[in-house]
Amino acid sequence: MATIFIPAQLKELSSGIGHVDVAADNVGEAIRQLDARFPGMKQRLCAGDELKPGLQVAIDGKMSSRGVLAKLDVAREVHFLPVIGGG
Amino acid sequence: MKNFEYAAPANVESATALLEKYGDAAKILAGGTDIIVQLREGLRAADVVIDIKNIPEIVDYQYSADVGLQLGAATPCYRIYGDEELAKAYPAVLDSTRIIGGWQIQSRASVGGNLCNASPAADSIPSLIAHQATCHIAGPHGRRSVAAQDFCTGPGRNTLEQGEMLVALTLPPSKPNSGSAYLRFIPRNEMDIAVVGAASWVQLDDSGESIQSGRIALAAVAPVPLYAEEASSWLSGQPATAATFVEAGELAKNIVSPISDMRGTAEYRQHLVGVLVKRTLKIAVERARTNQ
Amino acid sequence: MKAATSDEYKILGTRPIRHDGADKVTGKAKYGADVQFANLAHGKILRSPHAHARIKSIDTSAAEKVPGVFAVITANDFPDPQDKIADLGEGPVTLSHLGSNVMARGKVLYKGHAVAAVAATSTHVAEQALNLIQVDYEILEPVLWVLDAMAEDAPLLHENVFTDSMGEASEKPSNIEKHLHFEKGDIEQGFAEADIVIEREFKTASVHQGYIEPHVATADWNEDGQLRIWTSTQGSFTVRHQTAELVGIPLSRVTVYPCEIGGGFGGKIAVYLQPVAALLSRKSGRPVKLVMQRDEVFEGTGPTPGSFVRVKLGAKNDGTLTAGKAWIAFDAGAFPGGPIGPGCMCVFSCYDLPHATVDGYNVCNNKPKTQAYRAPGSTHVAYATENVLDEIAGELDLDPLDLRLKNAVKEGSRRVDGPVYPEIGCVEVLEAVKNSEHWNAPLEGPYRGRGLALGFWFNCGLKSSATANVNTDGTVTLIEGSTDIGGSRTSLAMQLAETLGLTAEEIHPQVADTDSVGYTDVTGGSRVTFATGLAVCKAGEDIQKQMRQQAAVLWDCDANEIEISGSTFSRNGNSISFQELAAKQLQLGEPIVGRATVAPDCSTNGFGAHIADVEVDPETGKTTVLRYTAIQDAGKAIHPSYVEGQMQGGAVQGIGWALNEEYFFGDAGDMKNASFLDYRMPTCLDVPMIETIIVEVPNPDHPFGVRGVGETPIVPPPAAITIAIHNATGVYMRELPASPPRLWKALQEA
Amino acid sequence: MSKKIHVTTTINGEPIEFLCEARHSLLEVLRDSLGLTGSKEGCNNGNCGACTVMLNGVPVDSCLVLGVEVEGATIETVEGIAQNGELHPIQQCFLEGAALQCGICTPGFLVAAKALLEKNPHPSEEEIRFNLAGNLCRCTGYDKIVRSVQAAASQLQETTS
Repeated sequence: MATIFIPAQLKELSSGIGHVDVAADNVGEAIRQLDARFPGMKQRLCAGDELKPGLQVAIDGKMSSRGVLAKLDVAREVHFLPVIGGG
Repeated sequence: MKNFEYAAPANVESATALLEKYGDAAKILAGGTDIIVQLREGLRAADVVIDIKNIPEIVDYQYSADVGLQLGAATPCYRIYGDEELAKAYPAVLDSTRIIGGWQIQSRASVGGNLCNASPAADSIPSLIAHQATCHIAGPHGRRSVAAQDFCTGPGRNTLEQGEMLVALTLPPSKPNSGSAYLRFIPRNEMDIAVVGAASWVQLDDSGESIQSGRIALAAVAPVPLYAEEASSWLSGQPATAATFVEAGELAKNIVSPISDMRGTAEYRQHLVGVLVKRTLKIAVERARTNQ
Repeated sequence: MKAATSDEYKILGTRPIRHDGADKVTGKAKYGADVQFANLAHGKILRSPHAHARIKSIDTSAAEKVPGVFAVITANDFPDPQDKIADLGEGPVTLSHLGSNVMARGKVLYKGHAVAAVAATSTHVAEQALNLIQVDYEILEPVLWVLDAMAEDAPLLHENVFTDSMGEASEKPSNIEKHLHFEKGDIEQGFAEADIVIEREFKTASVHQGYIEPHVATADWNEDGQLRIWTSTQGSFTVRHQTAELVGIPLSRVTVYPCEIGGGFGGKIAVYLQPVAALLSRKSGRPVKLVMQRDEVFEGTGPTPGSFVRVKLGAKNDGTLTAGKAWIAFDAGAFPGGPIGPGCMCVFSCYDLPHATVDGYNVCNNKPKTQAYRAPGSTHVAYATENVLDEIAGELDLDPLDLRLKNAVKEGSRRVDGPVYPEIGCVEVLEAVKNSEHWNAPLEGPYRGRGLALGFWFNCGLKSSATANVNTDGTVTLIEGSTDIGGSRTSLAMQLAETLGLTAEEIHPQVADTDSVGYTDVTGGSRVTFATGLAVCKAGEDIQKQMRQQAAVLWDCDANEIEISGSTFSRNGNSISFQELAAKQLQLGEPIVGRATVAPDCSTNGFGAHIADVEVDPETGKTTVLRYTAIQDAGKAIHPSYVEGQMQGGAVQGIGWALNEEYFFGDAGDMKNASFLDYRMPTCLDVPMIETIIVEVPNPDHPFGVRGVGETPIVPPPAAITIAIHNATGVYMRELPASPPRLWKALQEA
Repeated sequence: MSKKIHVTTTINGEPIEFLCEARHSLLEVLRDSLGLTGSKEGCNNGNCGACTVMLNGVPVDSCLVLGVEVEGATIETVEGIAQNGELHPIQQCFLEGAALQCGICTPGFLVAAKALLEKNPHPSEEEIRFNLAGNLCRCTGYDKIVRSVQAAASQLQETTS
């Protein structure tokens, strides 16, 4: 069971709910469950079946490059964040 | 950059002949630190570049305490500030030559070139004006001379007519109890164009407490470097005190007409005139007292 | 992986001479501009004189007729990338934007925007040909200041850019290309709990990375369709990817040879010249070299955003922060993209705020497309937050260091953007400040003041590859793909040496081209010593595994029975050195080649604090930096000189940003100071020695604890300097740079 | 093709002849015609010092010298600092002191620093900073450059005393 933190800008879709617990193998599945509960969520987070360009997923504080394929088996927290480019 | 002919005449007459022949299409190369950049950036154009560094009288200087300084127009800055006698006689000129560009620039750039380039912000011109330098000009019809403060006629423009070139500068012998200083304000500590520049020269009476005569000159506050005549004359007879320096700075502000640009606003420049005149007078007086 | 304590190491923490050192002090090192070929053509780029204009037509016919001209190209020579988005490792790029930045398509969006290019026998001939290209422009009104560009009636740069609010696009096109919003806790409640609330607004000017080497690329489009590029870049693989996409060929057809690079700081990641050189080469049938002049670098390549930042903080009387609110607007420059995300995520990243909101806007305007610059976005926001925090300390009469310590983030602190910090060194850095000689030294005299500021940067992981060939003479050739901007060959070789029990000199590191090493992301994000270092350590372990097997052949035993200590392999009283075993490798089995690839999914979280002592000349407004100390958590300093060097270099860049550097624009949007003379980066006469204190709180995600150090040092300086100016004069400078005219004016008005 | 001019000069102790156009800078001649690419172009207008060479015993920005001007002159470039296969103390001290990061400014700094130590064997920190202000470095913050020049001064003093 992982806690998905709903980005503040998407709380309009979740009636203000900030986080939900889901049982999902990976981020893609978690987004599908989120979308089932709060319709429109997937459209805001994904382009097709991939995370939108410019978004990344952080799992327990660590950025993952795997996007929707990132595993959630031992995850506790999931955040959707802007990508960070260094100099 | 467009290609050009290169000429390196061995005497002044050959150089002026070329200048007369090509007119505005001829450009003089002394240290090259301004003209090469201007040609490269298309700010000036040349069909022929006349390198004057093969002309002996133009690349050397002579100094004696009795006669003063005869400074070849293309003598590089480093040779001037490397000479201790000159440093004592004309400290403001030394101050200027020490801060025109970095060391690499000073190896090439000359006071004469700085003058001919006629930038309103030129670092050496206020010092030349303060020291009453005379510019010696050669042309197809002979030679003439003009005071340093009358040499520049506008930004990038000078008094030279077609066929004429600056050959040398002369500075009168250093007077007893005199001293001078040049300061510019720049945001960095080196490698910068003056936001405002000021040179002051003073001669004290024998007591060292009172100013007999003084000369103040300014850069980057008008289309050409300025001699601050009113402020300079006012100095005569004034006590060499902080209050005098401040008052002279206030008087000098009256003649300036600065612009606002990336280096500073007009208001800021006006203010800096007061600060720099005050500070250069203080140093000039100290130098006069220690007879530097 | 467990981090070891520093006294266990033989190589790490020492200061060997860099492997490329002799080449770099004798002039032999080959930088991008140093490559030479037979039949080489030289290119030049025609750039827009206008900040905003529609291109009605371009006539290149006269230029093509100039003797010695081989090829002339415009945007029409590039394929249309349409709406494709490419992931370039550090983030996505819309290819039409990237392509239109390389060569303007339809509109020019900043002065200096490339519109055509010529290849000729020499740069002089190419320059003459450029002058004959006729471009007919319809001049449009430019918009430069970020808040002006956000206005409803602002001149619009792009008809097809809409405001993205986390996946939702605005109805009308807008210069605001992105809006981000973050929340933590209940902001109303947070400010209600505060005894003091301070809100201030801050502005920063566009500043440039200022690397001394201009951009350069040489391309050779071969008759077999293979494209080779020699260039100065922070990432040869991203150049390969970008160029292949923009010229429309598979990336396998492109080989990028990274030359030595003369500085980057984030500005040499995006392509500018490489695709242009490629198409000029294809059209002329010759290798073509393009080198920028310095004004082209300023006008045509990436500054960091100018910004407007409003920060509001609430605190209790004891200094406990209760709430923070930030509103941030960054220049994007000519095209969408930029560091607004990290800007939002860094604004409160040093402090544990129970309640906060952050709003960020990225805004297109008529400036060069902004690019990454050392900790992109973090410096702007730290400048704001640290100054407000300092003001709170003053109002509450609290020690500024104690106030920071009281609120500093630590392991378990939840960030405003959501995630929880792992083990970090923020508190340790502040403790080091407290114990430092500088912080405890008296500072006396009029118009003198001391400033303290804290800064943070994520530091990236990304992907790296390494191969290590064991030579029969007992040395190891290390092949990696991270271009070496500051001694990374040696920092990597040291990690391999430590792993294998060798000396740094026994490792021969080589930076390879894109055909000769596995995929490697950019030298940026403070990631090379950490991530490529991780690959190097693992390649070393791979070598040990293979050598253990060979020792097992030698002693006819199971490989698991072999023990390794330093460079010695042993079993039951038998032992053999690395060198001896290396010499026998061809006899005992296969050649030994270690290899590893890594994709560490983490940021390593670098915290730093700077102390600045300044003196202000009240008559001129000029600030002199008297003393400066940079303190930073490096995790583990592999080569301490290079860690110090990063801290010192970043600090001085930040001092330049604080005091003098800025793009000075005319009313027509033209940069007035596009030269080193007038842009005024610090010279050595403008700064004191930069003292350094390295803190080592090991990163649990690296075997030696490395965190990376390159970027964090630029974050605190503008805040530290302006806080010091306040303590010297009583004036807060809320606009950068705090240049003499501006500070003088502020002193007049105070 | 523009007319070329024949120039005879001495570079790093060797007599050299080359042809150049009048508009070619000494830097272009060194790099493009003579293959001496150690001198770097950072700004091409005398503001960064990366192209510093010695011309008749004084340091100059070679981007602000025309190739045709060096007829009969003596030039020393970064390639001439190491002698007989050995680094000069200033080079060795730059390496030991980590005075370079990217290294693009290093040739100019080495030429200028060597010239300084020949003119003034015991420069103060202020004198080092003043004389090297015509050389820009963006990587190091100058600390390790100044310290390396100080180290070289000490080392040269030891070898001569």
